[in-house]
Amino acid sequence: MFEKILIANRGEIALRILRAAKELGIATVAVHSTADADAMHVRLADESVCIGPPAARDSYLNIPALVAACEITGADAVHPGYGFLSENAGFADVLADHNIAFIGPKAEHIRIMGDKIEAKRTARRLGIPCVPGSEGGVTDEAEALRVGDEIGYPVLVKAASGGGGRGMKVARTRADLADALAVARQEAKAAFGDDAVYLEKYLEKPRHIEVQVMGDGRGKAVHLGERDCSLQRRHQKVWEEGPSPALGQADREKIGSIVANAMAELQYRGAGTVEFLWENGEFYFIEMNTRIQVEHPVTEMITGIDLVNEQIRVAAGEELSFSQSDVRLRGHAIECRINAEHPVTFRPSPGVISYYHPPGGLGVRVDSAIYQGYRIPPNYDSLLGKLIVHGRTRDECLMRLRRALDEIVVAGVDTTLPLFRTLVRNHDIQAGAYDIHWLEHFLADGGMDDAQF
Amino acid sequence: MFEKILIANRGEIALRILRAAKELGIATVAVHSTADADAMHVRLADESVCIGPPAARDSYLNIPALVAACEITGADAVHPGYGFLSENAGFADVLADHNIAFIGPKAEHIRIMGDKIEAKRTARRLGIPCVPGSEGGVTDEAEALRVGDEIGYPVLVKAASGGGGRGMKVARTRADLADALAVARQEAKAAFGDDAVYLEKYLEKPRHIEVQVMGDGRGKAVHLGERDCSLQRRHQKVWEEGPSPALGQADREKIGSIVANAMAELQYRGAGTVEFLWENGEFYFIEMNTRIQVEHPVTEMITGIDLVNEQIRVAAGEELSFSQSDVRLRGHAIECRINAEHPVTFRPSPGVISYYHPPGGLGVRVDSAIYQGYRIPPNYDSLLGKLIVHGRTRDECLMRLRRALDEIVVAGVDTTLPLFRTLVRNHDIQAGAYDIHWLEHFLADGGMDDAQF
Amino acid sequence: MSEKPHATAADIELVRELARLVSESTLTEIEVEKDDLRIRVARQAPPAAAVPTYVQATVPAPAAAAPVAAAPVAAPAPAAPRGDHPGAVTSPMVGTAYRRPSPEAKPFVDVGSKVNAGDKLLLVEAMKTFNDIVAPRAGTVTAIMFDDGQPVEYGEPLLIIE
Amino acid sequence: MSEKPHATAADIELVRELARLVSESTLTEIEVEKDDLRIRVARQAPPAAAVPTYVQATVPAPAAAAPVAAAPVAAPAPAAPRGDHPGAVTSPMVGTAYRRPSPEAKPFVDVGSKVNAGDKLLLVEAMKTFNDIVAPRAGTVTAIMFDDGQPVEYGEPLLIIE
Repeated sequence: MFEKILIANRGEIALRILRAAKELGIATVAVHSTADADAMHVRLADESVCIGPPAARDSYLNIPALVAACEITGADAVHPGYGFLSENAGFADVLADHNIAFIGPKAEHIRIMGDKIEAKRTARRLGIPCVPGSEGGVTDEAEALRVGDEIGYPVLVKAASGGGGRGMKVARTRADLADALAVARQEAKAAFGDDAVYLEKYLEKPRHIEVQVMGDGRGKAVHLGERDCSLQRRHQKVWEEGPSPALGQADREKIGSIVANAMAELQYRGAGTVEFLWENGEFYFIEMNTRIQVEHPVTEMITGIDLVNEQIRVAAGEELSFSQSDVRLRGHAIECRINAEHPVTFRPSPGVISYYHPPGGLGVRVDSAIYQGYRIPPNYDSLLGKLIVHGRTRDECLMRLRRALDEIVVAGVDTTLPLFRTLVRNHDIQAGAYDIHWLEHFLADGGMDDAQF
Repeated sequence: MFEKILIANRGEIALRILRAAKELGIATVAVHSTADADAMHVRLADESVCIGPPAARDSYLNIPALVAACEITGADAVHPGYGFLSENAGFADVLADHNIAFIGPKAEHIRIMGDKIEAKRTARRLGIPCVPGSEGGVTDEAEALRVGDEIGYPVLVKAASGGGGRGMKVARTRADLADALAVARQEAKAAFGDDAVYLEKYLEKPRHIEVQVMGDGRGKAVHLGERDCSLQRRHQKVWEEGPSPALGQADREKIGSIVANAMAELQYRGAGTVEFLWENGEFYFIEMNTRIQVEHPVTEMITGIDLVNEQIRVAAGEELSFSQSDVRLRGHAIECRINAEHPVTFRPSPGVISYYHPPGGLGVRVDSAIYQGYRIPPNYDSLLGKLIVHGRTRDECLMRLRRALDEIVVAGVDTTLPLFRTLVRNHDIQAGAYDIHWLEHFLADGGMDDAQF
Repeated sequence: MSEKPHATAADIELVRELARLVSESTLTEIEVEKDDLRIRVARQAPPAAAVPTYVQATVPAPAAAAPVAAAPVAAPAPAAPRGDHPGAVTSPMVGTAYRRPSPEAKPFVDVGSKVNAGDKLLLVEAMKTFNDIVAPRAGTVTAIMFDDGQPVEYGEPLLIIE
Repeated sequence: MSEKPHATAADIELVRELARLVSESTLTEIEVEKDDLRIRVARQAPPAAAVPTYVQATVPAPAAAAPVAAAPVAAPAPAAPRGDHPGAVTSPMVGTAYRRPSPEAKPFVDVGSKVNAGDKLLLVEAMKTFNDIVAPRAGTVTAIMFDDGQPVEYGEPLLIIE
């Protein structure tokens, strides 16, 4: 096992990693920018090193500074957390050159999954379901109709060289396809000088469902059920839960097995998440994140397994502490991402936490690095912490979340707590009836409940 | 289900009850003395009523005031918590007269278990193992020897009319018995004017192990495993854990079944705890507590079942939400009772909480009614809150407890936190090798680790 | 060094008391001078506002409500003046307060009534028992702060006799 | 009483007591004057005070450690003055600082050395690369705050040029 882990991150995930290391009896090094000198994990770590000025590129993204910090402290492993250098294969390579373990997947797997086309190719090869569509560019109407018939309507026509929504058209029926094709090709030609287009199945109201996986790097891989992260604002997850209210046990086991088998074949190491869009019972691969995710506690709460602990184990060459048959999903968990943002305008609200009182009691977990008197630096993201609640059933979980949201106090800055107090009382949410567009529509329609401010 | 529950208690258990009621969607009434006007549960309750001055006999023990508070608020049920009126059968009767539900057992069962002799008689009748001894008073040496041979040595000889340790002698072997009998009778005669003595099996290094039970009041009863509360100081529990490090699965199931069957036969309603001394694989009944206990979260953490929620359900005439086969013990939990006391002298330390930061993360639960700025009134007990930690194994639980104890901050008053930081690092504790005398010896030997202050 | 005046235990106790006063109240400064002893106790910021912030956040109210405004709300729900008027008569028990012996009868007292010590002022009913509340001293009833049949808490001011 | 009397144990106890009061309460200042004895205990920080308390409680240290001492410790572990001296030269990176180009060579500078802007002062090695740290301005080296071969953090003051 490692002697000393350097935590190459900040905020709640840095504290999360510190907790896992302490529980394994491993010494910790916190690195921090000058803006984070007062961070909680810096105070709790065995050692701390200031690695640079506030700008992330000069501190948390500064590979030479991180390696130097390992050298002067004698750290033999680095946990990158999420964001920053967590999916930087070059960083993993540099650490390997210095004989420092990277607590994450093999660099080759980071590379594959970091490349959209390569990731999709690999997923398809490993039997992971992808969005059906044309193999390559299409310009011929007859071929387009053939493909359209094959994948079923609606069909999305998008520029092969495209991006940013230009040259994208939806054909809702076979009759629409000829028109859509013509317009898309025209737009594509005008915008990119190339009129080749792809055809792809168009999902109207998909959910975002992702499967958590852990691999030992030697061909053993286990899935830990799914999380439903459909409640998003501007592609940022806001509320995550598991199991998904939309999935049955058979679906869960089927997609879980597919993902676990794929990762076993890949000899994937550590924690990973395979993200899907889901509609009408079908899964469509989006991407794979080769790191621990913000919402990993949802899975921890329903499995009882400490994912960061397992990441450290397998990075040190040990076995996973559990096998597939040990994984039993128990009850339901919901996570709310509490941001220092205005709950309606979402304007970031840095400042000093003038009062902080987290909720307690059965089934309530808080992962947060804030404390009363903490000054939120304006240099980084606005995540203050995560409230994760567990119940034996989704209803019990929702009622517990409601009472926990009524207890928590974060004063001195704006937070998104009123949003969650509104959501937990909403009928669609209570029914689990939402897709990836639901929250945007809800907010656009002025759904916020004034009584929850 | 009830419409509105009046919480006839204070402190952390009042907040605990409030949480359970809120999660069931039931309105809450907090009652409080003038000293508790700023209590957290008062602030969180739907309604609050001041019922009297600080002295408990004029407020929390004031039955007319509590009934009047029910009348003016329209509460249809009362939860008594622990202590105060929780085991007062007369209170249950008065509430019944006013058509207010008492969230607790039937008054007759409170009465039986409140009477030491009646409790033991009932336990024996129901097949619960008791300390073996003479049926009645013994004065004759031959009879004493017969009884001694039957129950095995060592044997405790104690005055039938006695108390306070006078007229008590231990005979370690058969040869000692005649002498012990003579001395005990002499002392008993001198002290109480009656030389009749009882003989009882003497336990040298017992553990305190208690079985949690829940009954529906109609003949169904379920046990939820045991808690080991051997770490005590002056008969006050300090650290409780479950499962007991001393018990095997077969022992657990055997004593659990005995208790569950006994409570089923009694048609016991609600939560109860049957307390035993345990030595060399044998259980000896001490008493039964007919209420929720301070250490109930230990059981909640390893079963996932909300005991206060179940209390409310069955008091309202509903079924328990689970049956014996649903109860699976998962992992290990430890509770530390954090008192506002000096960790060496145990002198109570009322005052203002000048800073409070509870620990978070996976497997960590805090049940506490304090908050930063809270003034601890000097009128009541010194329990500030409970830190409860869960892990998949006892070792994982201990490591997690250690890191949680390193995170928690309670400033402004003395607390017993340094004691727990010492205990979690102690080899006997880590090995689970302790009995009911261990902590007293440890403290008397100056076991406190100065580094943990 | 003739007589070096040491701070005595009593002095320290006095400072402690003053400090407590300042931090519990909304005062910012206390100064005491007596003979050769002079004690000044002060603070700069308004009270940490922890407590009011809490109230503010749990009683759903605009989260952005100025803490300054919240500050005076030190007491919880029953914000009525707790018998701090020197002539206030407070309820000795929880129950329902009645101004008249029976629905059709006249009130025991009205604002302006002159009362003697021991005169009946109202009834508080608890557990079907009617308890007489009598005047603790002679005077004039200058205010009645409860409605007939209103639930009252322990310590709640009922009327004022001046 | 010409000679200034030294503080006695009792006086120190009083100061300690006052300090405790200030840091435990929300006070910012206590002043006590008695004959020739005058004690003023104050703090500037807004009542946050959380920070020092936190440090105190988590870095296992005697819980009763005088908060007076703890109060100024706002910064965590690396408590060294962070280049707040106007003439301080701070480390532009994490690494190991060396005073000489090679183990047997002479130091680049010593206390008292006169330097011109651009003169080499020391090396900081990170990832097997030796980075020259040069004088930002001309002056005299008045202090060297690192030992040869010592690990240094970003922003850590290395020497002072005045």
